[in-house]
Amino acid sequence: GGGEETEKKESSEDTFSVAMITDTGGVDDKSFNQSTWEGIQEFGKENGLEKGDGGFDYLQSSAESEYVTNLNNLIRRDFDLIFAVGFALHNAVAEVADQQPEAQIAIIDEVVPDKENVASIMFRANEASYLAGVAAAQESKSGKIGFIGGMTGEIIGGFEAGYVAGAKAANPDIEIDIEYAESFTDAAKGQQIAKRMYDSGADIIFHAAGNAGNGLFTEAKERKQKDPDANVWVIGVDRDQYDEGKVDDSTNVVLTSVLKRVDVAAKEVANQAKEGNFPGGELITYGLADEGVGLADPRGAVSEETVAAVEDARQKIIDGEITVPEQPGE
Amino acid sequence: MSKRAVNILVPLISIILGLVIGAIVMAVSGFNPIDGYVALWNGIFMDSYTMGETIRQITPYIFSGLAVAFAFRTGLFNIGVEGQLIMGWLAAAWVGQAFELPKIIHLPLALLAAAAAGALWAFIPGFLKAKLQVHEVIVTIMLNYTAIHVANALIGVISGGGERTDKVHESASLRAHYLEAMTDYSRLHWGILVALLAVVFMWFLLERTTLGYELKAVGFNKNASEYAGMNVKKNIILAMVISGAFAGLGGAMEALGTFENISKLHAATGIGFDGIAVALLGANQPFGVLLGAILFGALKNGGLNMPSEAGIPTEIVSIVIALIIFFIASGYIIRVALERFGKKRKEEK
Amino acid sequence: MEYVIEMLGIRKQFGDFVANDNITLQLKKGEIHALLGENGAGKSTLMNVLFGLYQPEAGTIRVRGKEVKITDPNVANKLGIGMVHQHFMLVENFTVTENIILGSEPTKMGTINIKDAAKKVQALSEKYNLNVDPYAKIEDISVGMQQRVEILKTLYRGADILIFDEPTASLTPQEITELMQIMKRLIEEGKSIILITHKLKEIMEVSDRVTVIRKGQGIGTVVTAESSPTQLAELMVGRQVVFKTEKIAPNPKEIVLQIDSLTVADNRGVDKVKNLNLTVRAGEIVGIAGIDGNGQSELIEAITGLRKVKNGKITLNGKEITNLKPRKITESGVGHIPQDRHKHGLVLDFPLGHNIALQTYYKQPISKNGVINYKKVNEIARNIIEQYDVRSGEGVMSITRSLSGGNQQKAIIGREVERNPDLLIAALPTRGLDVGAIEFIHRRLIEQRDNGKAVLLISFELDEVMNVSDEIAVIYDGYIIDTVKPQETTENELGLLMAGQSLQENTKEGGQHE
Amino acid sequence: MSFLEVLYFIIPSAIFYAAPLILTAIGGVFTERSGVVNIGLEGIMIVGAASSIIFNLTFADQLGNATPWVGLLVAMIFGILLSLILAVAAVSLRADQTVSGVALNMLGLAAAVFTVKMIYDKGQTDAISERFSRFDIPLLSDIPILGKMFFVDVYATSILAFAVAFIAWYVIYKTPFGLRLRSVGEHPMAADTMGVNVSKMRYVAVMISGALGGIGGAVYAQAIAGNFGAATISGQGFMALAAMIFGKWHPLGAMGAALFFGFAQALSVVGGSIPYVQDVPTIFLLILPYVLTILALAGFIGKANAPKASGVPYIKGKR
Ligand SMILES: Nc1ncnc2c1ncn2[C@@H]1O[C@H](COP(=O)(O)OP(=O)(O)OP(=O)(O)O)[C@@H](O)[C@H]1O
Ligand SMILES: Nc1ncnc2c1ncn2[C@@H]1O[C@H](COP(=O)(O)OP(=O)(O)OP(=O)(O)O)[C@@H](O)[C@H]1O
Ligand SMILES: [Mg+2]
Ligand SMILES: [Mg+2]
Repeated sequence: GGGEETEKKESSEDTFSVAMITDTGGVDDKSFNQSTWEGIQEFGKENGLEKGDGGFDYLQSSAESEYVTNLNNLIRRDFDLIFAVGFALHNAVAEVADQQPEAQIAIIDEVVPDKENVASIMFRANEASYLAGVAAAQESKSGKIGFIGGMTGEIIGGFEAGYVAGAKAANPDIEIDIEYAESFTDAAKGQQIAKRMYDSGADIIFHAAGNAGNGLFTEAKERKQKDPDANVWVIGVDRDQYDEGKVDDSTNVVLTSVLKRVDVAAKEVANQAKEGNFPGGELITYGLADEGVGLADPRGAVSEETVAAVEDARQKIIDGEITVPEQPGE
Repeated sequence: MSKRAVNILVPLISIILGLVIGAIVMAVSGFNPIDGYVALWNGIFMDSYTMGETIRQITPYIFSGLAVAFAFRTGLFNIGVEGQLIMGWLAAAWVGQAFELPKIIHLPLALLAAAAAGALWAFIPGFLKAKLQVHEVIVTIMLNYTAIHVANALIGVISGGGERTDKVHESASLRAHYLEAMTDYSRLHWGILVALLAVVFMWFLLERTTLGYELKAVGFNKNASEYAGMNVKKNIILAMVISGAFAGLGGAMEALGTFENISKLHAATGIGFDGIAVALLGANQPFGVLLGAILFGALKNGGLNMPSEAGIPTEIVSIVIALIIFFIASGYIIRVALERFGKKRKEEK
Repeated sequence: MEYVIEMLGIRKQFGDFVANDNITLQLKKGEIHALLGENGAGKSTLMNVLFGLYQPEAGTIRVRGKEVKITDPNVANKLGIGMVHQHFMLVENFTVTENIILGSEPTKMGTINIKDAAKKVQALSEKYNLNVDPYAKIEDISVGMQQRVEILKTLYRGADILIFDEPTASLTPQEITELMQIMKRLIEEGKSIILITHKLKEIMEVSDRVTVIRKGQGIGTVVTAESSPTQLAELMVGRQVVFKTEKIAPNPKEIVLQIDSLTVADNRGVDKVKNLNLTVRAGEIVGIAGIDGNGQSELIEAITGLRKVKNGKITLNGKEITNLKPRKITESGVGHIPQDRHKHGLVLDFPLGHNIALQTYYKQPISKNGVINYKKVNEIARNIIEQYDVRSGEGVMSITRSLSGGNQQKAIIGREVERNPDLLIAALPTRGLDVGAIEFIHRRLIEQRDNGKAVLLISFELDEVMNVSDEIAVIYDGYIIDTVKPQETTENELGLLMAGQSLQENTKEGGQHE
Repeated sequence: MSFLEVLYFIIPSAIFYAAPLILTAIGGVFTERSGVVNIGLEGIMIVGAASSIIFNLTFADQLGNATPWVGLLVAMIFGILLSLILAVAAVSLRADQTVSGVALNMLGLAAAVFTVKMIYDKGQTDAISERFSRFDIPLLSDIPILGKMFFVDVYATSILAFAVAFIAWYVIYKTPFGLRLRSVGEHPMAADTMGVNVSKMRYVAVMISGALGGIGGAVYAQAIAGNFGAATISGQGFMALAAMIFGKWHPLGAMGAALFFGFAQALSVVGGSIPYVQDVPTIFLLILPYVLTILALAGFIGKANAPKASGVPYIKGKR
């Protein structure tokens, strides 16, 4: 309630400060770094905090070697809770956690087990990807859909596994074209892969490839621009990528996006910690059930049946009737 | 003015000029340069921790700098230090985690593996240059990209599909609790000593050995070297291989010191390319490289503190470094100025 | 008789070093004016000042009576001054025409009109019969033709005052005679010429007057007709100079170098040495006379192991050395003064000391198990610098590039001779050097021979071959066409042999004539 | 995929991949032909990319679909400005050219990202709305087979790249400027004695590379990436450098080399869907482009000679 808030403002000594360090993607990566930051800003607003020491802040890392430095840096500026974003920070967190027992660290997208002062936050992106798969399979006219991964590994593997499972469930003989750019930055390669997939008849492509994914958007928009009734669609990742898909005011190539509500999670964990029950040592996973992941509003891009089918699948997953594989080939 | 005095003054003046222009840029962009440089200073010297981190940052630069410098001294442009360093990093990380051996064997073995891997990666361009006159610059550029992909693939294999290899065993680590305690948990590690040894080694090799004499001669004038009965091809390959070994050891610093493992690379590490700058800052002299690395590493590490302490983007530091390099490279004009100045002083007396 | 060029009190400094100190040179219209001086005396510098490459610190220049400031070569070109530089100023991978038109290209609609240009070049070349092929690439043509291209460059720009800086240094006798005729023709055309050369013979032959400079100082100007080689040499060096190096009769001993039916191909696979036979004995100097390009280079490279021998046999002191590695051959007692000192003889960016160790750096006492003792290196080097009077700025430490060719050459000779090899191969050892240096080097060669060593001298200069060698082997088209004794032959007889006319009788007749 | 389908894919995507490299590499050809080594191409591309994107985002509304083209001009100007730093250092101040190039790369990246942060206070811009888009060339695109390979889905910028390549060839080999340029790179002193202004030629050459490099970066940014961030240009400059050497310092050669890279890249992308090829481990497909290049060099390209004076500052009277 509001009263509580005002009360907080007055007593500044017990304000609870939060900060984050990004991985090399940077705070505006249109992905989990950015979402985390949004969650922290939310939290800051609600608790009337200022950006900077004693309030909320972030540090960007431009190289792997900077993670530890940045973590320590924030700890020295004694923030009460620090978010470390991305699996890349695993070792840095593990190391610093041992050296700084008082620090409270929450790591996103990675598990750092058995450390009382580290909370691990994971997202079952595979569940949301499953829904994306269902939607894609349902919507595909050509019976062929595609997946563009960034770099092979467990995280992206989750997206792939869920997507494939969902698609197969919705349409057993759907054809799925899978290729990794082995880069999160090479837009040109992303575009070449997309071109190849569309050329070979795929009409819906889901990417989990960061900026390499830009190439996919470019390719799709090109095709749409050339021929307004071309049947090419993109499924965005992490956040609602609707804006990236804009061809002109009336047309957009984004079917939907797989959401990872890191912002929600970050805010929640921050609040818990503020209340004094920081989930240290625990592994918290967010899935469809707690709306930590989900699909973005298709904005009418998909049919009623599809919406229904997706909703149905969502319920089944929440009820545990469907268990979504976590890695390809499971 | 004495030659020595000039040789010391030129870099000093360059650094000052670089910082001044950096200050102007900050001021123009609405920042307070004082705050900026205080933050930079603190980022380098504030306390034992930052100093430890600074030294840690310097260590791999010494190696990449030596690698580039050594190649230059022997008439080759090794733009592939990046890739050689990555291969060295991978090799050291693997040896460090795959075996269990007493430290006296394990650590040297891991270092050796890194050097060998880097050397091997550099052998390819060396061989192609010597036997087929293929331009080493393209080959090394291509091998940089290849190294990243190969390393990532092998990391996958080693870690069973994971993102990173396991930490190296204590027996292969360059870390030491003593150092970390002394520097309040910085990642300072013994690698710096290895690096200093490498500096001396390169100096000795080039300035005191028959091999060094041959390598330099071939670098300057292949024809005359051949007339003097040297084996030009062998020397070209050897030069590249030694350069690559330095680079590989640079990787070992990361594998056995800073990170104690290797994670999949999303991009080049940059250490190799920065090595070019470091080498040229140091005029391709081993001890010059040392100084270059200190300057480079200190500024880079100190720069990390600028956003958090002064809210100034770290890029400003890169800008300053770039400017310093320009000024040092253009030292000729500064020299002329100094000599004029010196003359005037003489005449006045 | 008016002056077309007057350089009055010219002073040029490089840093603290005074290269030209108050030098005066006056060129009359239609004369060939020789400029004489030792290596490093300041001739090129003076001419570079006249051509606008260097700016003088003091002095005035008048062209056709009008005072001028020659700020850069463009100005010189406009004033009708053209220069043929000591080190050729030609772009190797350009064609003759491209080199000539560079900087003032005729164009048709923005495109270079190469055809017209080539025609014009052709015409000029015929007019002064320089016979150059306008479309030939520089890297494919002989030094002589390159020389003539340099001349064409100046003529193409309509220069009527021509500067020749050591044009003959690297020409064969034939080419030199041609050049002399060309100069005479140019004079008839009403042009005026400044000629720098170290060869007094040439000065006597073509020049009208001579200006002598010594160590940057103007010594004076004399009318050629009223002076003599000896006088000129004295003026220039400042002491007596002996031209014909006197020497005791040789006493050849056992065979050192034995070459049997040697065949060697060049890079293109064409045979350049064709079953050639040659023997050089201890205590004698064998001179190989011949026109450039008759297999001399290939022969040397074969002996020194730098080029594969196709067939035939080379033995040194009875041991076969055919196709051994260069180092093996050097170690078995061969010393080599290479033809191209900059390319093959020296690492120009090394300190002088390093260069003197170029053949011995890996051996005791300089090297012990892979470690070089530079103290020792410099000690040895100082010694040689001393003995062979190699002049340089900072002794063993001075960068070799900054030495004059003359001094560079002395360093090489010191290096090779001091190794005291059984066979010393000297290829064009005096190219581009002044009489003083030449005299010095010839002495050293003869000393070697008197110490019972074998010397193989390759030279394009007849008089050098004539007065240094004990026996002259004339090479033509890859084989030794004839072997003669210097005192039993004449220059024009050698000339004929070098042109490929093997006339045994002639040799005898020649002998009787004397 | 059928063989034809493979070609239909490979050829166009090789071309679109190559276009930025061609432009930049030819810029490199000009500098090195004049005797200046320019490894600062990467930095120049970065600045070109950044400036064009910032301009594009700012003026898209006013300029509509002319924006990307004007963006090219803007990138060109900034490219030239950056290259001037190299020119001053390497030509006037006799700085080591390689060092200056390295510094240029650092400066380019830092300045670009710094500016972006200043303007948008984040390290990465939003997506631009006015991109270069593809079109089919009328008539030609109807030619059976060939039409689909070469004249469908063409980027105007690719045509620009080819045009530049041929113009560069003409300029370098047919005009007085070209002759002087090459002479300055081979034997500056000779050029000097013939009244060619060495410094001026080198300045112009470096600025040309600035212009073309800037355009190259802008093409990549506005046709492919669609936004700018620190990682938008990562290595293309060095690929361009490689293309220049691969192409033996010849404009058309550089063009060929860049196309070769594009072809190899496309091959590795398509490989996964060609029978048999798809069975080889992906790592081999990933390194294919680079390995192919090395093999090509070792195999049939062999020795290439850089311009003789390349990398050497020209000082009057020095030998
Ligand atoms: N570019 C230069 N920088 C410094 N000193 C120079 C330079 N050029 C010439 N000198 C000095 O000027 C003196 C004269 O040099 P110059 O080339 O004129 O000699 P030269 O008479 O042409 O000799 P040679 O007969 O060998 O051609 C040299 O001894 C040298 O010390
Ligand atoms: N760039 C330079 N720096 C320093 N000294 C120089 C330079 N150029 C020439 N010199 C000086 O000029 C003097 C003579 O030069 P010059 O070229 O005339 O000698 P040279 O005997 O003619 O050489 P070459 O035989 O190769 O023509 C040398 O003693 C050298 O010290
Ligand atoms: Mg001279
Ligand atoms: Mg000379």
